[in-house]
Amino acid sequence: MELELTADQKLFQSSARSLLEKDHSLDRLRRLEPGESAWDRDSWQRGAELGWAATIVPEELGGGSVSGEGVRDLTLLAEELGSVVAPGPFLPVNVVLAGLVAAHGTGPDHTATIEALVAGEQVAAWAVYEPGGHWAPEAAHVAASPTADGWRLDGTKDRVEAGLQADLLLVTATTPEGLAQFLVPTSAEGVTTSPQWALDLSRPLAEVRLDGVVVGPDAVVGTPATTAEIVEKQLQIALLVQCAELCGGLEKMFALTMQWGFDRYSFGRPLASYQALKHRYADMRTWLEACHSTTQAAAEAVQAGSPDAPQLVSVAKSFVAERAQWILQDCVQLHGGIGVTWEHDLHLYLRRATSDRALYGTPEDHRRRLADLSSL
Amino acid sequence: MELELTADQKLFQSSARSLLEKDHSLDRLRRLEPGESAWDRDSWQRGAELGWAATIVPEELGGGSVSGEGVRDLTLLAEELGSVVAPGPFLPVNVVLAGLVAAHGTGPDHTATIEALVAGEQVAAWAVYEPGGHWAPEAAHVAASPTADGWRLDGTKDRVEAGLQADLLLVTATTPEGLAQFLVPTSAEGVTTSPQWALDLSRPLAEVRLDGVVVGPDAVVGTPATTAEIVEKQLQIALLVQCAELCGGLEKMFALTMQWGFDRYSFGRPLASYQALKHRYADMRTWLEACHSTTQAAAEAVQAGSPDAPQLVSVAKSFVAERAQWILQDCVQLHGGIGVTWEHDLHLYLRRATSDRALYGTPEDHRRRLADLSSL
Amino acid sequence: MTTAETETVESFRLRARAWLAENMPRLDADAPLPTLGDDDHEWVRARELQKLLHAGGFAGICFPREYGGLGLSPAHQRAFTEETAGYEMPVQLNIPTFSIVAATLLDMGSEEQKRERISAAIRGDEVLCQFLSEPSGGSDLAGLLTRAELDGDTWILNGQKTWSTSAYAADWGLCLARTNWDVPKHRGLTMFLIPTEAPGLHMNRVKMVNGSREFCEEFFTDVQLPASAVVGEVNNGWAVASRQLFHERNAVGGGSPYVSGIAGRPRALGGQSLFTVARATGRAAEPGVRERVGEWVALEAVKNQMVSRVSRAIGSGALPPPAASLLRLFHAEAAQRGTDLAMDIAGAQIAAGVGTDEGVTGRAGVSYLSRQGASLGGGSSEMARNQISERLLGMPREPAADRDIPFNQVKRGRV
Amino acid sequence: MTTAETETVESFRLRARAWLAENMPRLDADAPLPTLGDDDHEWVRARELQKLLHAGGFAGICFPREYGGLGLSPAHQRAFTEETAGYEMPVQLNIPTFSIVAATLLDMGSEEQKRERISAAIRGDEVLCQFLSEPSGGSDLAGLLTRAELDGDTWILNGQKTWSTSAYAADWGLCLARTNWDVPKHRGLTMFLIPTEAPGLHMNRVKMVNGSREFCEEFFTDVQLPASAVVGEVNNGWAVASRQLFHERNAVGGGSPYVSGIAGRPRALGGQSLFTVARATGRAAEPGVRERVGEWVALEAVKNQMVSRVSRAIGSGALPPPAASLLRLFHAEAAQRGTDLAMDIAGAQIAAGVGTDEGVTGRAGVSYLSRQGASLGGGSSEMARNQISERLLGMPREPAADRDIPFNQVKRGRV
Repeated sequence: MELELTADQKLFQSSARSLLEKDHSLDRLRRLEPGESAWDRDSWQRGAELGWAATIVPEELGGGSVSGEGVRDLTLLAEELGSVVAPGPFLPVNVVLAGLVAAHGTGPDHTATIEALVAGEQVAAWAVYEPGGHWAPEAAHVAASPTADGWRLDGTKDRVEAGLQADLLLVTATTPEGLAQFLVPTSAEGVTTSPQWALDLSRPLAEVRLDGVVVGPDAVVGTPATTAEIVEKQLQIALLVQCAELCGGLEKMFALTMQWGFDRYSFGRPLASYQALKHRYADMRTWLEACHSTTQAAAEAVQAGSPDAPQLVSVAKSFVAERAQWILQDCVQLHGGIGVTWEHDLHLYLRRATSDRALYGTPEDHRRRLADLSSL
Repeated sequence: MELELTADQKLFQSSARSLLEKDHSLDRLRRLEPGESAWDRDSWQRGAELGWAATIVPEELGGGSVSGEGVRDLTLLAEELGSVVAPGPFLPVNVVLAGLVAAHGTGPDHTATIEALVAGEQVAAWAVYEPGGHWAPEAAHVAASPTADGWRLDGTKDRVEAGLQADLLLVTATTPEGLAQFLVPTSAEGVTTSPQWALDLSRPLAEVRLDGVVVGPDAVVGTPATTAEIVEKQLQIALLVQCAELCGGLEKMFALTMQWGFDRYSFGRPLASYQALKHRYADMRTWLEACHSTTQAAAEAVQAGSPDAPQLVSVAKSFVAERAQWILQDCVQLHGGIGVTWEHDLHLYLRRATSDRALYGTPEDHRRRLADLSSL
Repeated sequence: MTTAETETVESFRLRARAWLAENMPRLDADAPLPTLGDDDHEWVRARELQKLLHAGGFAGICFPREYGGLGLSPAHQRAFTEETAGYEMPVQLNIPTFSIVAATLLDMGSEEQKRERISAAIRGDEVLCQFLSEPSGGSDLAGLLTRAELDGDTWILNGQKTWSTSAYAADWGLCLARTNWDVPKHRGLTMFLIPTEAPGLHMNRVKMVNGSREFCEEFFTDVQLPASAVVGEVNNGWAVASRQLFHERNAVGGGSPYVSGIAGRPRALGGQSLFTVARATGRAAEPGVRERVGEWVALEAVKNQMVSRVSRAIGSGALPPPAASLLRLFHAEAAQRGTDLAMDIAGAQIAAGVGTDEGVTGRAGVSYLSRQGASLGGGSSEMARNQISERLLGMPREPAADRDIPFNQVKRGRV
Repeated sequence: MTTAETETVESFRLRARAWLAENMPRLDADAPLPTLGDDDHEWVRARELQKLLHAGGFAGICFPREYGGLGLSPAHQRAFTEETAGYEMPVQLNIPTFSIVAATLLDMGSEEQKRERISAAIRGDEVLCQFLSEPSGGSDLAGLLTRAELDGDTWILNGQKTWSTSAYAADWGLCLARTNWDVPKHRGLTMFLIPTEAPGLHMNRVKMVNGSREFCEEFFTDVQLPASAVVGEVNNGWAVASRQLFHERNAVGGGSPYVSGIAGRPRALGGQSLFTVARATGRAAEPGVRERVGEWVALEAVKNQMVSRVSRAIGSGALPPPAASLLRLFHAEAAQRGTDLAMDIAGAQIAAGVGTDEGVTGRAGVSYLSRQGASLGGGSSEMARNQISERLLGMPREPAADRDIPFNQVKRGRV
């Protein structure tokens, strides 16, 4: 979390907090039946009305941010959402928006889609993973073949967050000229979305089959020459959202575990009086501060479009995702048996953290990327 | 260390201990001048007289062990030597003997060499590493070309323990038929040995250049068909000696650090009364027990020639070498600043452990070997 | 039975091998992994298998003959267990029935309790459990609040227990209750042997993060017990509980002589090995993945080697009984490192299953959620470290704010 | 100087850039790594460079003008430090001279001490050091045994100190001594400012495992000091020492405004980066090696990001001063992980050098020997964890057996 917020930012934050308190409860998440969705379109619409899909979109495209620095506001929101493991398409919609905004002016026009997403009238999802695959957006097996008047897409995607609920998919595909991205309506003929088991109860995933799906030339996002850069922007937003929501969740669970340490007695003394435990709290507090530091530094770099933004998002993701696990598992340990029961909140955060660790590059992936970026 | 020793073993152990007390001091090691050798031939000769090069050699070849189980006695000795970071060619001589004994009967006769090594009259070293190389004994760049009446060896070896002091080198080399091993006198024309900087003060290393070195057909150890198996036996002995000496050293340094914990006071209380430190002592004690367990299990498997001996020595090496570092660095931490001074004993053990970790396969190398052996 | 009459281990092993081949059902290695939380049929099956063992004369190998066992040595048990590889076995009965509850009754029970309960368990007629932990208790077992009061000859029990492993499948349980509040905590406890069907005992199964429902919580409301329900002496229940804890550490660590048969697939990894995970991800050829699988292979091996060494040492007196905590602590470390390695290997696939099924990598993810189970169940790793430093290494004990203080004056927390 | 007169950071930066380009010698990136333990010439050079800075008007940026500094803000200092990248700088003077000793004198010294010592240090005429730790002390600094007794107007000092960083190169040192044995330990201490050439002060350099000889030990035998040598008040030396410790944590963590210039190559790795180690082993293409290098890159970045955030937060009051321990603790963790990663990457080559030279991988091995230095120097990581849990998180303090007890009745250990 940023050390100081403006009055506008605080208002933005508290409006988000109120909506989340009204629309969302961890208990509901815990009691979801198989097949039941963790979120609905109405609730997302209410978030969009508060600007949840607007921060990184320029005003001329219907967006706008309270601080004038959209990425800062985005991470502020992500922290709020993460602190309650909020369901909803916040990450995929903003990632797709990052791509559409970055592509704006370089290929077919997607202004109408941007406006519909900002307003919450449409929901979009990034279809970038493929079954059995790891993080390698540049190596899509989904094929896009040029037709007389557009493209034909064939192949399968998976781990598509919000894919079941989305109106639009942003699909990475390999064309004869290299990687490209296509906006594909889920209602298009040949598109089959089906639910996929997900570790994170709050984030439904989908498998998507593309069977001779035909789209027009205006479905392309950007141009072959700019695709790599656009995908990089999308990745940066995905990683920032992940890191910020992890920070928000960690802050909450650390506070809960602190309180437990003071309230829980063993042998007539509070847990917080045992040096072996105190030292673990100290480590956790240190890692938490480090997580905030690196997330904030990455957000500043992305906001500024700084040349080291690719490095700094990888630094943040590789670090925060790893330490989130260390901290949360230690919170479980300090809670004792109750920490591994279904009724406790901790596993909801641990599910989110484990899922975040896995998606958009694991810490290992990002460490190798850091070596690449350092020209080792 | 084995849980129970026979009276003969105890005698064997105490004779080793007496000789080490007389011939060796950590302080001498600490004050070695550059270029000064950590050990001399006379002292090794005295060790050999106590059977230090005899345990794994059958009686008919001049060897013999007190328990009748040579590998057990070898590891018992290695623990004693390791507990005082003893210098000398114990590891290389026994490794070469393991090879010569394994090869006995399958190639040229080396009975005389075996006897000279057992008696301590000669010293041999295994020249298996090559400059810049990692653990890959099967991939020697040193070339052995057949000549009219023997072989011609060309290439360079390094990290040859006791190479400067040795009479004989057991050299791995690639022949047109694959890997083979050759016994090469260091006095042979074309052999140049030179000192190599070594982290372990007690174990001088050498670089060895082989420049058109000509040896007879009787220099071969074993046959091309048996070389892999012979090298495996040598490796098993090397790993066992390393693990056992690490156990001996760890036992000693853990005891020293325990005593420190009771004797050293901070804020009017002994260090051993602080829970955060007590818990680290508990971890160390646990790891130490685990190190003994796996070393002993590996020794039993090698002694029995069991089919899982290759696995079990890799299990032991990968585990003990890693935990030795954890334990020793924690011993340093518990000692405070004095633990990183030259005058303290800890670094002498840490040097040995770091060197042992590196040689004959790192933990990472042995983990990959375990995956290979498990047919993953 | 005198030494002269005892069958040699080798003879016993050969006889067992033949009998198993003829009588015991083979394990189906390809059977799908069981769904956690739904295991009633497994308990029915466990009783059937135990009856089969009993009929064949291979049940209760290390229990005395007078209580229905065979009176043989741990070496016989080890040989039998080795022979059972590949066969179905009633491994559910190992912990807590045989290795904790029956073992404790053997040490501390009345003649009647030993004769009735141990032999019924060996026959496959009864399953045993423990009612020890309480919601307010954590590591401080002796600080429990469940109370038993004498009304004439009858004990009246009130209170709440939790973390009772497989109590839902059990017939009898050992229950520790406070019978004197005016003395320091350890001196006012009594152990009772309670039928799980006793009126006033209400039981729920607790759902865990991985879906398992193996633990129960119990509510005791005016449960009536006869004087003969007391195990050991009144107000000396801590002595009984200490034996239980010792047997529990031993059992969880893998050093108990009352465990028969090889435990099923590793629980810590949701029943999957790292080989399975590595193959499922298609990354088995990556050196980094191979390194991690190798590390897991080594840790599992060291864990077993340590069990064998330490339990032998405790048996011979070379190490004192608290050394069982070494096994307890290392077990947790190895199990947790295993789940971490599985997560690393599963990589990007841990977040999702295959279709609506959790699949191999999703199961690795679910296992990761209960990673700390290994350092919480059977006493926390922190308590094991206290034990090792204080009991094995002789370091000063932690200052306890409840030592030598009447229990009704001890400070309690808010949770 | 009023706000109105203060030069803007950007203007200062541009002026510094121009001045540095014209006046400061460039760093030679290809210079061989210095041999540890032989650094006398570096101290001569540091004084020269400091004099150069002073002549150019860029010395003591955050120190007040009345004591010879520039009276500018931390932002000015940061800008200057950024501009010094690539130039030789007197970085040896950062710790302890400026960021600990001069900073403490500024907070607690007499007007005369401030005017004379701080300005002499800024001019490059004097180097300052600390005489704090004692051989028997460890983390318990206030339990020290060095004594000072008044003889008329003169203090007579006797005792022994150790771990005095670069005291051999210093002119003056802050020395904490016990002046009253009949009160609890913190209340009987007095801080003195001592010339290192004082008669009766004997100094040795301590050789470390990596060959470094940066620390000294000192023996004080009837060293005589005037009343004006006292810093702060008699028997209130702990207040002075506390400021020293605060400044030390800040400096070691990287949050001090009195540090000028970027510290040299990372000490923890013997001055080598992991890139160097990876290239030297010929393994830079291995994915596992690249992963480890990337992990190190990330840790170094996070460490710096954290310094910037936490020092800003302490400055603004968003975090209390003990938060400096967060930096201290993370610094140690990052440094130690760095040495571990270097060892992994060096692999089989860490055991040996090239010819009789230690080479890149041998140096990685030597660095590994002093791995714990990062969690011992400047207060142990354990003390940092105590600070964080007790001062930042408000957890109960450790029971101390010497609290409120006259020091001459406190129990002492055998070492």
